[in-house]
Amino acid sequence: MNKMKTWFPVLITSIVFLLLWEAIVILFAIETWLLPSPYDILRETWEIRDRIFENLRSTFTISIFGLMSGLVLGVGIATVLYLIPFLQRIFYPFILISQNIPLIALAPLLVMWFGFGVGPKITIVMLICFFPIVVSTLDGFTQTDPTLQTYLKMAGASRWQRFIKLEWPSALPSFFSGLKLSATYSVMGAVISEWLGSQKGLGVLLTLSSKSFRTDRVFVAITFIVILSICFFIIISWIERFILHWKQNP
Amino acid sequence: MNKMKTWFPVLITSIVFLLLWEAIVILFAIETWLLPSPYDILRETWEIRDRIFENLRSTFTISIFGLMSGLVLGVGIATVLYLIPFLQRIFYPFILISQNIPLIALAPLLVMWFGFGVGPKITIVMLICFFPIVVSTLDGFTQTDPTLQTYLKMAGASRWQRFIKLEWPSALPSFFSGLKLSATYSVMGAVISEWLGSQKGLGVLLTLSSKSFRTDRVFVAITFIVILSICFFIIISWIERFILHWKQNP
Amino acid sequence: PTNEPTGEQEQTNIKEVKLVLDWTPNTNHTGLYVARDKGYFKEEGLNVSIIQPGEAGAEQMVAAGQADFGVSYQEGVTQARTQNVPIVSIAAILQHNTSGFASLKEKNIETPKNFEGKVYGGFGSPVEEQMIASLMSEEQADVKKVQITPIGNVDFFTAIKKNIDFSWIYYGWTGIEAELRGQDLNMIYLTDYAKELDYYTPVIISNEKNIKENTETVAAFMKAVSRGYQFAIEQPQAAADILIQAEPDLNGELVKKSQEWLSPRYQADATQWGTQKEEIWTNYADWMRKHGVLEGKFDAKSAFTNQFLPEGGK
Amino acid sequence: MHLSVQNISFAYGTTTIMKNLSLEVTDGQFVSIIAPSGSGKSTLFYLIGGLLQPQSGQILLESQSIVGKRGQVSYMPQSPSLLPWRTVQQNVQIAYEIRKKKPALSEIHQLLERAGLAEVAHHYPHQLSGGMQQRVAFIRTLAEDKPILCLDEPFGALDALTRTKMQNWLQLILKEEKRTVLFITHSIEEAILLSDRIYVCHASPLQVSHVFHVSIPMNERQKKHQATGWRELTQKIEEALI
Amino acid sequence: MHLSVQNISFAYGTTTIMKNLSLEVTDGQFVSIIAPSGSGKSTLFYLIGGLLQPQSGQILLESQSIVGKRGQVSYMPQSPSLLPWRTVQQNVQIAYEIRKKKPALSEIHQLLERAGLAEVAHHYPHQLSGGMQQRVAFIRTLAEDKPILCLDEPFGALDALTRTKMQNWLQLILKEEKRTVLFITHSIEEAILLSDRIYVCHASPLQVSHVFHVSIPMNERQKKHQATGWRELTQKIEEALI
Ligand SMILES: Nc1ncnc2c1ncn2[C@@H]1O[C@H](COP(=O)(O)OP(=O)(O)OP(=O)(O)O)[C@@H](O)[C@H]1O
Ligand SMILES: Nc1ncnc2c1ncn2[C@@H]1O[C@H](COP(=O)(O)OP(=O)(O)OP(=O)(O)O)[C@@H](O)[C@H]1O
Ligand SMILES: [Mg+2]
Ligand SMILES: [Mg+2]
Repeated sequence: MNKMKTWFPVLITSIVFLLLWEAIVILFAIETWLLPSPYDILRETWEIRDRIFENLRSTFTISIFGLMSGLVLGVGIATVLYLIPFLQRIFYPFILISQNIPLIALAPLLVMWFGFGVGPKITIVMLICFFPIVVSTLDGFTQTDPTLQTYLKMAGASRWQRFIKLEWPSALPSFFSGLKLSATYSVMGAVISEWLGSQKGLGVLLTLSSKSFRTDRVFVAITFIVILSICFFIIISWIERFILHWKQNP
Repeated sequence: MNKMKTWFPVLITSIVFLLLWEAIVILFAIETWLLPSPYDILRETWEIRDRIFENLRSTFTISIFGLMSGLVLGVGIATVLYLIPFLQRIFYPFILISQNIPLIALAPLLVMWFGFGVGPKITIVMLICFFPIVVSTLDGFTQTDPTLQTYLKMAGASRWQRFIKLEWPSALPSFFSGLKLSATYSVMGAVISEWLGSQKGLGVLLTLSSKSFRTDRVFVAITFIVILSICFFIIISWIERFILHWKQNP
Repeated sequence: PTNEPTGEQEQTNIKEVKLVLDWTPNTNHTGLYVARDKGYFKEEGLNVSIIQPGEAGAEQMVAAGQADFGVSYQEGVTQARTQNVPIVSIAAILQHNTSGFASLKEKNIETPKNFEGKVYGGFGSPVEEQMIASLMSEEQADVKKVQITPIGNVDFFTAIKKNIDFSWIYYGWTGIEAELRGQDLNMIYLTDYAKELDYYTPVIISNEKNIKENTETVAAFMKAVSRGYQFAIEQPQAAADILIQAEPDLNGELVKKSQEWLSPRYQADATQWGTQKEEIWTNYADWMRKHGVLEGKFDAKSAFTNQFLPEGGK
Repeated sequence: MHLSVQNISFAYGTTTIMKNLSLEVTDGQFVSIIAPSGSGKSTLFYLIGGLLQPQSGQILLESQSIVGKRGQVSYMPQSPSLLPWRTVQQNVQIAYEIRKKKPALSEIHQLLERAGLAEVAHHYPHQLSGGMQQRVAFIRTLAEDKPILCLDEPFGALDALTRTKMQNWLQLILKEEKRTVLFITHSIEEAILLSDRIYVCHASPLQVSHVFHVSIPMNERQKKHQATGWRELTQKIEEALI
Repeated sequence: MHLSVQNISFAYGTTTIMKNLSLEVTDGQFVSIIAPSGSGKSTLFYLIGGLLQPQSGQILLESQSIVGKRGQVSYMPQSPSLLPWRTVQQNVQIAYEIRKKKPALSEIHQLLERAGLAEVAHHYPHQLSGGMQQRVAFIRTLAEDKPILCLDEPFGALDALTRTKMQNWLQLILKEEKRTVLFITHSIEEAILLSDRIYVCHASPLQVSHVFHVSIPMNERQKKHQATGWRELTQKIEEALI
């Protein structure tokens, strides 16, 4: 009942949006190569349904593994930098740098180190995903209630106990907001990483279709990128709601 | 004094890092076209110092305007979606979609609407920048202390007053963590947006240098991308510290 | 544990070889796909995987030995070699430059002289302006009267919809797409106006070390590739089908029509597919230097070789 | 300002907190409520303040229903609830801002002065002691300036001396401005000292068990135990509580 | 457990809070501190608890300096300070976790029972009334099980009845386990009821002005005002405060 109430407006809006799109494409006679209509996209999806699945699987694998390792790396870095402020001062600039190295410069080096396999691709997604988690979680730590800090300190809690029992739970809401960002970026990250030489994947589908002027297929690829990404987001929101259930009002 | 204490370790580490890099390049006789040494980069920077400045200015303009408009858009969207939860349910998926449309598909549409000027480039940076702000700020609103909510409600504060006087200040730390992410992405966003056709800019320098195998120049471009991005980050951190000064312990 | 010799034992003789493309797969690459999928490589004892490079081109990966072969173009090889990137061109896929400046028929741009007062949509390379200048100077026209607007990665068809008058395309792909769309183009080929601009694009490259140390492998590879292109020259339709089969995400219609156009142009007037002439390498490098788009020393002789073509390119 | 709570019932989920509770506060009266901890006193205030809605019953202010209507009463919460990013002075100011009234700085300063907070006017809440925070919350409530005051243990964390000071001050204000007060306290002494009427309640559900009228004259009450009738009343209330 | 505070001085920034303050709590004693709001009582606890360090002076526990050493005393903060994401039971558990002791659930339940919190053992703090939160904080402190207890207004928000219950309970525990207690209160009555010794302090800087020994026998104290000597002591303390 409640579920339906939540989903119904989204469904309606999406349908309205798609109809509007269809109408605009038809009314203004926009050519398919510029902007295909939802119907075109749907039809083309059906056409290439077999191939989409394996492309999707390939991209999914890269993004999920990249996100996972980004998560582990992000939480690890945030923890270390928070607990050892000296390291934070030193390494924060390098973490910023990591977000500003274009793929074009990174690609040859990554290929040098990891070859053309799935390794450099997951690395790229990881490099994209760990950053929002680090920034958000670090900021989350500072949200800790000082009154609670005072109590735990007075009670003789060790640094690590305070971290595990107080600071980390306090940072959870921020952590999740970082994780949601990462999840959103992970799929695009995987698509971009497929430029590093790949046979399959939505990124490959995207480039091939675009370079051979099949805009409808480009949008098929985008549709699945979006779906994958929204799935990630929803799953993480569920986990968040489950873990932060005490926040819900009764 | 305190300033020096903060900067000194970073400086030392950076120098050590650069020396190590230089040493590795020399020791393993890594060729310049693969990985230039810091000295090569420095020398090349000096060589093309005139051209760098105008490239830098162009990218700076795009990224600052993009960041600003992303900031305004992000705060606006977060506000509207928070105050009208119904809209949040409806539009959140579309905001996610906006982060998953690859440039390859967006470019033709943007060009159709804005032509080849600076418009579509700022739009791209804006689209990149508004998202972390929306996600973080929305999560920040939920950090509001319910006790304070109770008081303000009882005192008869209007919805808007509660928003302005309580929820927005409560969300500020999260907002800043989103803004810092956006700032970091804005420069890379500007670089990427220059693929939409540009005469100047670090992105242009990057691609041209890469295409003509001037890896040293590629790294010069990256260096300035990183510097620009770190500057943004530092400035925002300053503003954050200034606005959230009440958080500092005395 | 002892490893029982199995039937796969003899496959250890098969050499793993990586080939990096220059762009997304297209009809320029048909011969390579034919050689792979018709088993020509297998017959030479090679197992070739074809890799798409994305944004970071093939040259550095080949130079660094991460890939054994790659697809590049003459200008790229020239630039790379002046920067000491040790790559060598081992075959020209197309004998003549099929690129040129395209515009919509109704713009009436029929000769370089008509460029005056028009808007050129470029991707931002300094070579472009020199290119246009070269063509225009043949007709005493002034390049200063051309407005150059960078369009970056925006495709030709979008660009000409939005106040761009002409742009630089490869007819074999984008031009054919225009035909498919029923869009009439005026095409000004570079080769028609400046001989020195008839450079090789694309070419197959390998690195210097490979050429010196794995001569047999390179020869075997090129033998198979030659057969592949020979097949593509002789049977365009079948070759196109192989490419479509291999890369089903390509636009099949476009591939077929493009293949038809391109097949006779692989070998063109040459004695054999793939041969390269020194004067073409020298001329273009000279042209580049003259127009200030090439820094550093360039030795044409070491930039290419015909030695791996069957019968040494004679 | 006549406040009338009529037969209200309320439950958090399935836990019934109050059932058919009725109370009256007539104009200008000072009414105290003494009830066990966790019995629902704060909840009653949330109902009066319009934050929560009773499952049944009526709440009338001057014969007008104020069920679900906020901002009708001045409310002081049990925990200070100060905005951490505002200084003491700014925290008091918010009471004016909510009413969209330009706050007279002098007025705020007078209030701060009287509560002994003038020196810390520009401190942030986290720099204050617990008692000081409570005082800030108290004067913020006064600044809200509604005809009826709902005070949830306003002097809970104050030392005897400060407490007496604040009590005296409250009496003074009431004498001057004649406001109606509904007062939650856990101190019988404080209740007798300040009230016209005392409701003693028992819990689960919250229900008035006894009503006491305090007939000791105001000017006698300062004497506390020495005042006539004080001791008897104290004893009666203590007995009622058990 | 002998606690000795010797000539400590402390200032927040430039605001001097205490200067050469000395206190003694001998083994098994119950010592109360009554001082004005904002005078520095909580700060004193932070100093004893090792959270802050005095600018000069010594704090000795059994002749060992505990300046800057944490976890030496059981501490109950002025505000409940419960972890919002833990239920009542889990909040009490943390006291065991910090000592890395496997908490005996039955033990926790016994404590909860005695504080009248058994029913809300699985509630979250935000579902509790102010008084209940304070009770949770109180039993959490007991569960810390250090030889010396520092209680910062433990019964501040409790109604008279619950308060008496908790006071009795505290006395019972002290009789059984003989713990040493340093107690901050603003209620003179409470101080007399529970203490062996009462320090009355004045503020700016915090300084002991009077020390009172409570010689009323324990079993007489329940009678309060009726107990011999109660009224006189109350009066003396009140006078000392002014
Ligand atoms: N949000 C809530 N959800 C569920 N139960 C709640 C909630 N808030 C309060 N309660 C319960 O309602 C009862 C009454 O709470 P309330 O805060 O009104 O008590 P109180 O009389 O003010 O107590 P105190 O004097 O200790 O402040 C308590 O038993 C409490 O556990
Ligand atoms: N972090 C701080 N920075 C500056 N001043 C502070 C800080 N904490 C407390 N103070 C000041 O120190 C003084 C003593 O505070 P403290 O909390 O110790 O008082 P207290 O005696 O416990 O009062 P109460 O009984 O009201 O809780 C107060 O005047 C307060 O303003
Ligand atoms: Mg209450
Ligand atoms: Mg205190």
